[in-house]
Amino acid sequence: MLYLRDRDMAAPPKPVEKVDGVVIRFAGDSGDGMQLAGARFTSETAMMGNDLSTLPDFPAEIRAPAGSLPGVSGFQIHFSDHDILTPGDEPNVLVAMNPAALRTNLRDLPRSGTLIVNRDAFTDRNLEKARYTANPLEDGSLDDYHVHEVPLTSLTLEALKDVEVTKREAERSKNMFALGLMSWLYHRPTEGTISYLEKKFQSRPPIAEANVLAFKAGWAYGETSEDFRVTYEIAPAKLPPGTYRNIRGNQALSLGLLAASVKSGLPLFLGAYPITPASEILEDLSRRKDFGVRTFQAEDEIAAVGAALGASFGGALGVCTSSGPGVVLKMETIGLAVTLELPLLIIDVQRAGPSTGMPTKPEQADLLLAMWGRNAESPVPVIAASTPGGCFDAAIEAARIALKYRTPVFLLSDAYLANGSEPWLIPDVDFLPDISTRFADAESHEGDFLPYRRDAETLARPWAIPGTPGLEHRIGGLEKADGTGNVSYDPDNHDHMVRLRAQKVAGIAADIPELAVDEQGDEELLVLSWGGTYGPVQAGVRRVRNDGGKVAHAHLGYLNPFPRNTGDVLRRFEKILVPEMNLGQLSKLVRAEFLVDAVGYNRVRGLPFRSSELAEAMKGML
Amino acid sequence: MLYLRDRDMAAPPKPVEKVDGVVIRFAGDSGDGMQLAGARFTSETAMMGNDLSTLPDFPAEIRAPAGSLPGVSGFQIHFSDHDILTPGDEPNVLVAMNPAALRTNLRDLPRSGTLIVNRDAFTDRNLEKARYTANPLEDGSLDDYHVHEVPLTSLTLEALKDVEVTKREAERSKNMFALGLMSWLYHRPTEGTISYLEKKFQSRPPIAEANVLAFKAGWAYGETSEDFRVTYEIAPAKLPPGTYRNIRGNQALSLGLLAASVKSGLPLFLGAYPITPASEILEDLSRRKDFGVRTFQAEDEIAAVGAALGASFGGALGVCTSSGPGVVLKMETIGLAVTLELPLLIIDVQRAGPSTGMPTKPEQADLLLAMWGRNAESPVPVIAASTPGGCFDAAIEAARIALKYRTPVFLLSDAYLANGSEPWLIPDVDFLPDISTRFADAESHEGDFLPYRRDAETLARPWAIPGTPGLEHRIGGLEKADGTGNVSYDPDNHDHMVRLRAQKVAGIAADIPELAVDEQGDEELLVLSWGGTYGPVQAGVRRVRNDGGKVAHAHLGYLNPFPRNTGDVLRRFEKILVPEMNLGQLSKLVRAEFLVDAVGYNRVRGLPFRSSELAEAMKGML
Amino acid sequence: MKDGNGGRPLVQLTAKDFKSDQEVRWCPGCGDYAILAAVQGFMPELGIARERIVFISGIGCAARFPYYMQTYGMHSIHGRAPAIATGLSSSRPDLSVWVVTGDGDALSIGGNHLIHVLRRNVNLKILLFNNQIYGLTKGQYSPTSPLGTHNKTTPFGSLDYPFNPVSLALGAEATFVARSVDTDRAHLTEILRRVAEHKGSAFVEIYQNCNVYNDGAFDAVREQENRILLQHGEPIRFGGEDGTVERGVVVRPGGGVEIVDVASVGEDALLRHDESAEDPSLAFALSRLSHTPVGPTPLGIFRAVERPVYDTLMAEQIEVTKRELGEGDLKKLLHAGDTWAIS
Amino acid sequence: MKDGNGGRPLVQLTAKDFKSDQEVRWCPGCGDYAILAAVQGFMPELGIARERIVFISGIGCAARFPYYMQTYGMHSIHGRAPAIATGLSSSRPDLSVWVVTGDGDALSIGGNHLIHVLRRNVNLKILLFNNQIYGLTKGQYSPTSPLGTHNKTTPFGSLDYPFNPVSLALGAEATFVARSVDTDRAHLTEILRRVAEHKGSAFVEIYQNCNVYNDGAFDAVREQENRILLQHGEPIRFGGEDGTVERGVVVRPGGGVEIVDVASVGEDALLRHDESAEDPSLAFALSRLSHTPVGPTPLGIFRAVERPVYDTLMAEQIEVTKRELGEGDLKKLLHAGDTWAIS
Ligand SMILES: Cc1ncc(C[n+]2csc(CCOP(=O)(O)OP(=O)(O)O)c2C)c(N)n1
Ligand SMILES: Cc1ncc(C[n+]2csc(CCOP(=O)(O)OP(=O)(O)O)c2C)c(N)n1
Ligand code: SF4
Ligand code: SF4
Ligand SMILES: [Mg+2]
Ligand SMILES: [Mg+2]
Repeated sequence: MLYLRDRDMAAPPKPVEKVDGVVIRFAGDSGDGMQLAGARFTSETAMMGNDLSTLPDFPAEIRAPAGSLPGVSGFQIHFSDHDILTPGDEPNVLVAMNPAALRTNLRDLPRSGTLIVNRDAFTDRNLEKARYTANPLEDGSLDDYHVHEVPLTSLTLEALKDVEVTKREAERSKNMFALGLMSWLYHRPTEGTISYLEKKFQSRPPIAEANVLAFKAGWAYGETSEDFRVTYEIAPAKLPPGTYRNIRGNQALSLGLLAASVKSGLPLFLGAYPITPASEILEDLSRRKDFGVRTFQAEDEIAAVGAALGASFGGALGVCTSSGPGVVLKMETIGLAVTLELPLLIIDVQRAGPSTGMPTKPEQADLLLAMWGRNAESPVPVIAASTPGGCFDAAIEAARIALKYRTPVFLLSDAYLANGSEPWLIPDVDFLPDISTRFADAESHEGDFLPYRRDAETLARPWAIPGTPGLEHRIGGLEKADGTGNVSYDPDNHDHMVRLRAQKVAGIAADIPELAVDEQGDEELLVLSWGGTYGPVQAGVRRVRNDGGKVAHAHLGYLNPFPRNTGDVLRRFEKILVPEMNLGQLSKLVRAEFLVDAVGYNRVRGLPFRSSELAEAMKGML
Repeated sequence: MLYLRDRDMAAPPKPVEKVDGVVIRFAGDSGDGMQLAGARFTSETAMMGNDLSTLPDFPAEIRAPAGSLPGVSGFQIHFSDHDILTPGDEPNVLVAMNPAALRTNLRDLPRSGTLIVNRDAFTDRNLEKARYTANPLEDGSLDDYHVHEVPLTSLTLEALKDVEVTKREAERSKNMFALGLMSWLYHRPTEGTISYLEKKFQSRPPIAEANVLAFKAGWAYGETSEDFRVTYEIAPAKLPPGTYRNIRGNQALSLGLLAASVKSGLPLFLGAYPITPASEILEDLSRRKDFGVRTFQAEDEIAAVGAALGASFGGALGVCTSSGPGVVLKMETIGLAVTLELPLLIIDVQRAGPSTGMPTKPEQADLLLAMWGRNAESPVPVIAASTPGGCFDAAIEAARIALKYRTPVFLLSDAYLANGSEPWLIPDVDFLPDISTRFADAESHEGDFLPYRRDAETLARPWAIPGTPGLEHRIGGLEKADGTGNVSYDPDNHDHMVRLRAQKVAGIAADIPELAVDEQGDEELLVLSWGGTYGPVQAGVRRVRNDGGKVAHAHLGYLNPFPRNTGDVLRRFEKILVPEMNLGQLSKLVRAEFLVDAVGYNRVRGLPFRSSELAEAMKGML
Repeated sequence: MKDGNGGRPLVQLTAKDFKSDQEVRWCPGCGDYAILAAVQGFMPELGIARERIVFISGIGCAARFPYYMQTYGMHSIHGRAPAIATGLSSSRPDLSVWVVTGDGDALSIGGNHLIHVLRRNVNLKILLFNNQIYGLTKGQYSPTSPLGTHNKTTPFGSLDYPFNPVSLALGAEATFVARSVDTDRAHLTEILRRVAEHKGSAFVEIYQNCNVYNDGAFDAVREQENRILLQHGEPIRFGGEDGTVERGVVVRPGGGVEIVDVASVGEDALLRHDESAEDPSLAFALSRLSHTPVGPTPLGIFRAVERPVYDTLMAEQIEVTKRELGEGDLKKLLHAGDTWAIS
Repeated sequence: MKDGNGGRPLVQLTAKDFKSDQEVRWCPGCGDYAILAAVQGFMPELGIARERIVFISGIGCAARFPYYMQTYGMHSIHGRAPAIATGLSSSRPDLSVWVVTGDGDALSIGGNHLIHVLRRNVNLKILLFNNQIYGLTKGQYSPTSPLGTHNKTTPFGSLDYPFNPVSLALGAEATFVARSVDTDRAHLTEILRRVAEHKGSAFVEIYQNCNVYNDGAFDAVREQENRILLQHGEPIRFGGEDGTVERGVVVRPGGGVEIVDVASVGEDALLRHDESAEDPSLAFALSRLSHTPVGPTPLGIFRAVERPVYDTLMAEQIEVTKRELGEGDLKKLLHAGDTWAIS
């Protein structure tokens, strides 16, 4: 405890440099606690009032052997004194806890970037596991970087030598040492982390003590070591006033579903089968029994959507959450929901494919699947979330459409939104949209009850739930006669019903906002994006503008139907660039619908776009 | 036997009128044997050398109560002295065996058409079942038609009074009476039917006798009754020389699969789960054990395609057959096949949807499903059969592409092709394409075996089947490293592989015929059709031309990739009309790909197009 | 049995009240008619208002059933009725939810949902119409068709050994398993009564004649001498009328049960049926007495035990949580965790 | 056991020959390692050339297995391995096809394929690694997790009663059903030997420790006193060492079996195990001795009987047809039925 200062750690004596933003990446073995370090750094940063954006990078699928290349886990945070849009194209600072982390992450660090490595981890065995033939700390290959070699492990052990923990436990605290050092370097507040650690390890006080001590030791190391000569200050960002929290997309989605349940007055029923990267929504909501949420971990995705549809039939807000390989299995049942005209939410947290693909990596290649992945003409509204926090609103909006129009609705998220985080202005519950709906009852209709008599405006059919006296009726997947809903093979009725179902969905265009364009008025190039690429695309647009380029930007959250002015917007521009993490799916849709020569910028790398590559692509079209 | 003449029934004494073509529809209760009567009339007509086209119309799903409207079963045949393309828009002659058959079919008979009714069936009870409030034979409502009221039942009973059959059995022969009458009226040869009946009822001679007698009695009735004053002669058509048989689409498809097996030298493995209208292919092929065919009736569609894929892995020609509601269930496995790059045929005999829809009715609305019904970028070649007989060639072609390019291939048929029939020039087995393929073996590669090293031309990977020494390897649905096929999360490899898979499919364009255009050279309007609408569309084109209109016609059998000249063809015309039995799926594809303003003619009635409506639509665009 | 009818005055309903206005469209002579009549006849006894009863089916001839019931109903998709019904039943414990399914629907494409519903003990009444054939698609063999069946897709005889639906259900942890026959109205009604009373999943295999594609498949069990009627607490014995030998069931020393002549072992040696045995082994052993019903075949209730019901547990967990943590407060939840204010 | 190796000279292989060049990537300490070692150690005994062996898996931690075997292999999609393997095995009876699957893969999403494979008796060797958890997706409960399990998706305790995989397999007409434990190499190897010998579907539940998400779930059965080792023809008894009471299994008079102290009933009263009993009732009864392995639990072979193998029947049917009708002649077939010539 000797050389550790206490309360006022926020005033270090070394020179301070002001910067407007930084991107830091923590990287280490899965067992090194990088996600925790990253999350804590994020919280500290949020409390500082910086704007921020984060992106974890999990190892694929299972825990690989310690020290191996596939076992590397990363966490990137971008924070600044102004509003930002992405977790950053590339880190300014890379913290590498072992050789494997260095090897897999170094390619992203620009020359002259800052590199902090745990020197103790560069043993022969670890170097070999990382497939290094020479020690990069010694062979000159890092000469272009600002390298700080810190003996993180031994310093941690030294700091904890009086604490009653095993050597292994002590070693495991080295992530907190690293966090302490980084916190010092960037003037992060420390109280939050200390009380977090004390609470987290409440039941094991020595562990709590070890972690707190390691954290403080890291801070002190920064202060005392010759190796670090300046610290950095990033002023708070000017964000709209209000109460904020940091939120990841999957969390926001879960909260949005809860809000939809509260605001519709309908109990939430979630049918799901675990699948990366969607499982977390099921996990989150399974804790929300206090909201009356029913979560059903089904035997497979077919049962999951089936149960959700059954719950909808009974008057619940039926939802199912999955990812591509699971979503394909649900399509037959979604087709049934189209014919039954019952509300249903299908949430697809997209991941890289085809087939099993790369389960932890993002992609936005399920758009056409959502549009057309069912037999015959089976139209379904499709909306997509654009930012981690936006997942909240997207969930409510998807529920609103499903309930009002009695239709299954697809909500597309992706692995990038799901796991990425950003500060989120917590909305006022009272101002959330009222999405309550009305069940049919004996009073709501004249004469015989016709389960397929439609509302003139929305074309929605009545939702008469079991338990309602006098409205007993039967529905099913055979073609329905208009009005009565009886089985019908009449050719003209079929044609009529096929069109009605299509019109109902198309008609939603009147009930959603117009497509907004971010423009000055004199641009020739429009960048049209959708879904989870909002941040990088808008950041790319700003880059181009900073360099004097003229580019307009429109972002689609509604994919089916498109906002009613979409055609007008597109036709106003000479050139249209559509960046997508697929081979051109939105491009296909707008080309077919509006006959505009939309050009794709397509990269399918299982990684979010970088704003720099997008800026290049835009410039290429100017 | 008295008033029945024997051998030379082909020379009736009544006046003969020559006509160039006729459309006859037999309609009766499901129990009335209309399909048999129709099939026999078809065989007789084929033997006469007329060109013909037929279309059965089954009642939906289950046997409805006798005499009821949903229980009506129909069979239409169009035959002529020239080549024809469709079973006819509307019948010239309607044979109605009961009031229900009259009620459901009369709307298709043009005024002044010929109507032959079984007067005996117009009892109060039957009229009621058909929801008639007055007897149409008496209330004047049929005055506009040429009505022949024939007491079919009682005449049949009378003719069979000496045969040792029950009254019910005797009554059931009335379809043969009707057939005899129609055979007389149109000069059909009778030997085939008589020997057919004798063979069919071989084990029950009295039944055979009853049927033959009823048939002859019907013929004799025509000859003797005052009611029929003329007979009709239709000269044989001038068809290309060769041996013909009458064939339905599903039969042709089964034979095509067998031919593909023989011509590839690979055993056929069919995994299928019964579903209308595809079940028949499974039924047909389950009889073909003499060809070494393995048919596996799976527990569901997922297992069916899984088993087919497993068989492909083992070196068989793996095929699965289904219809829309079953096809959607197969998509996850097809996605796996895309990643594994193994040959696989998926045959979708399309039916009306969405969901269960109208199982017995045709539609062509699974095109976009075939294209994009899988998670992520998962390209698959898609081809479509155009005529019943064409199903044979389509099956071989689908197999050729699957085997050569190691890819799943979609083959689209539909309920119209499946059940419709036409004369089929039996191909010479020796001239069928050789589609043999080569498995990898120790000799076929240098150095280490790389399961994802590609053929430079086709981009196909080697097909190394278990049992091959030295080539042991593992494949799976996680992204593969180019070359080695090992699991890879490398971003650039993923982008590369996504593009490679797309290129492989796109590259097939070089290996398929160009799109042919039926034109004079001065047309402004191109009609672009695909799949099962070939007949009606071409017939519509001929109608327009007969009326002096100028219209060109191109028909697509390859939907993905399109023939390489498709863009050039489309851009040569000012107007493009795309008739489809959906809401515009091919339209979407060509608009997106070629930015041409293709206009759809879309009817989704669960019925094949009529050439007259298509002709109208074309004229509307001239 | 779900009780009451939600406070509405209890009107005594009749079978006719449960007939919908839809024309019944099975083939004349189909066993489905008899089952429909039995169910409609039993329904008034349930004492539940029609609007609180729901019939859910998959696809098949049997699956048309809901159309004919004047209750709420859904004719869903092939094999998925148990899954859909799970969502309905577990979110609406106030309803009486019935599943009608066929041997293809339940045991072929829907097999997985069925076994999972049974292990979960979801509160569903499952009526499986077993006709050993795919009726609707016109006569392909099913997972209950006997080995060697010749039909449309097995012209040389089927190769796959059939399921015994009762054994399968017992292996899947079912709490209530019974068997009856389409035309035995009294027996079927008695089983329906017990089905309705059971809390949790009640599974009934009903032998149903498809006179078009598989006529007479169950003729053997229509004969008295082949009907082993299981009765709780009673010795298991059958036959003995019209000069046939009376036979009975005894436990085999090495495990399992077997059929013997009563005379040869004495009445006291006969096994007494215990449908409420915690251990399903006896029920399972009884299910093995006939694999396909061509000889002596047990009918009645193989097993009827209590186990917590999935739907109830789900409701309770919510109730308890609400009681302990209080009703969820959205505002509080949105503000949970680290927050900070910007002004 | 599939015999020979297609005429190639038989080289004596070793465990090492069955190791692929792929780095094994399970968590350190995972039970999967021990199973892999046992399988690789056993493979040379099979006497089949590596190229004629195929491992097919679904998705899950267990399902990575094929990557590590120097044989042909497919890491397919979740739950579908039995279906894919059916296609391969039935079209290539010359291969030895193994399925590796997890409790989620086999019993949750893949439950239907599994039970159908078993009833068909497809010639597959199915190794189910039961860790009572979804490992790969990081710790959700599975269909074998005990009731009340607390984990990621059941923070208040799970509500669904688990399957007993052995009971389920027996209810699905399996011909070979066994159980073993990851770390008991000798026992597991003995079972693998019998699996390989069995003609038809051989199903083995292998208790496998997931030390990350469900550590210690099978600790009880690692203790001698809880291991009821089933041995054909032998009385079923266990314990008795180190001062524990020796116990044994007897038939209960009313059906089923139960555990008793050997001393209290005498040795002669003990049930002799009969794995080859035609009737699966005894095997089923034994499977009920422990529902989840927290007390005395049977290990070994519950059932091993012969029944015609699907693949063999399929091949025979083709052979017989070809013999009777002659090899199919395409030309003849195309010309079958009514034809006519136009010249
Ligand atoms: C996904 C899907 N696959 C196949 C079918 C076709 N299909 C409809 S019913 C049926 C089988 C019906 O058999 P069963 O359940 O025994 O009912 P039954 O008609 O005998 O009463 C099949 C295969 C379908 N409707 N949907
Ligand atoms: C269609 C589909 N749904 C869900 C998943 C996600 N998933 C992968 S493995 C798995 C469960 C694995 O559990 P188990 O089979 O017990 O294997 P273990 O990892 O425990 O060995 C799940 C749900 C998937 N890959 N595909
Ligand atoms: S086909 Fe069989 S099961 Fe279906 S309605 Fe007819 S008789 Fe009944
Ligand atoms: S998560 Fe569990 S089952 Fe999976 S590799 Fe790790 S220890 Fe093994
Ligand atoms: Mg059936
Ligand atoms: Mg598991």
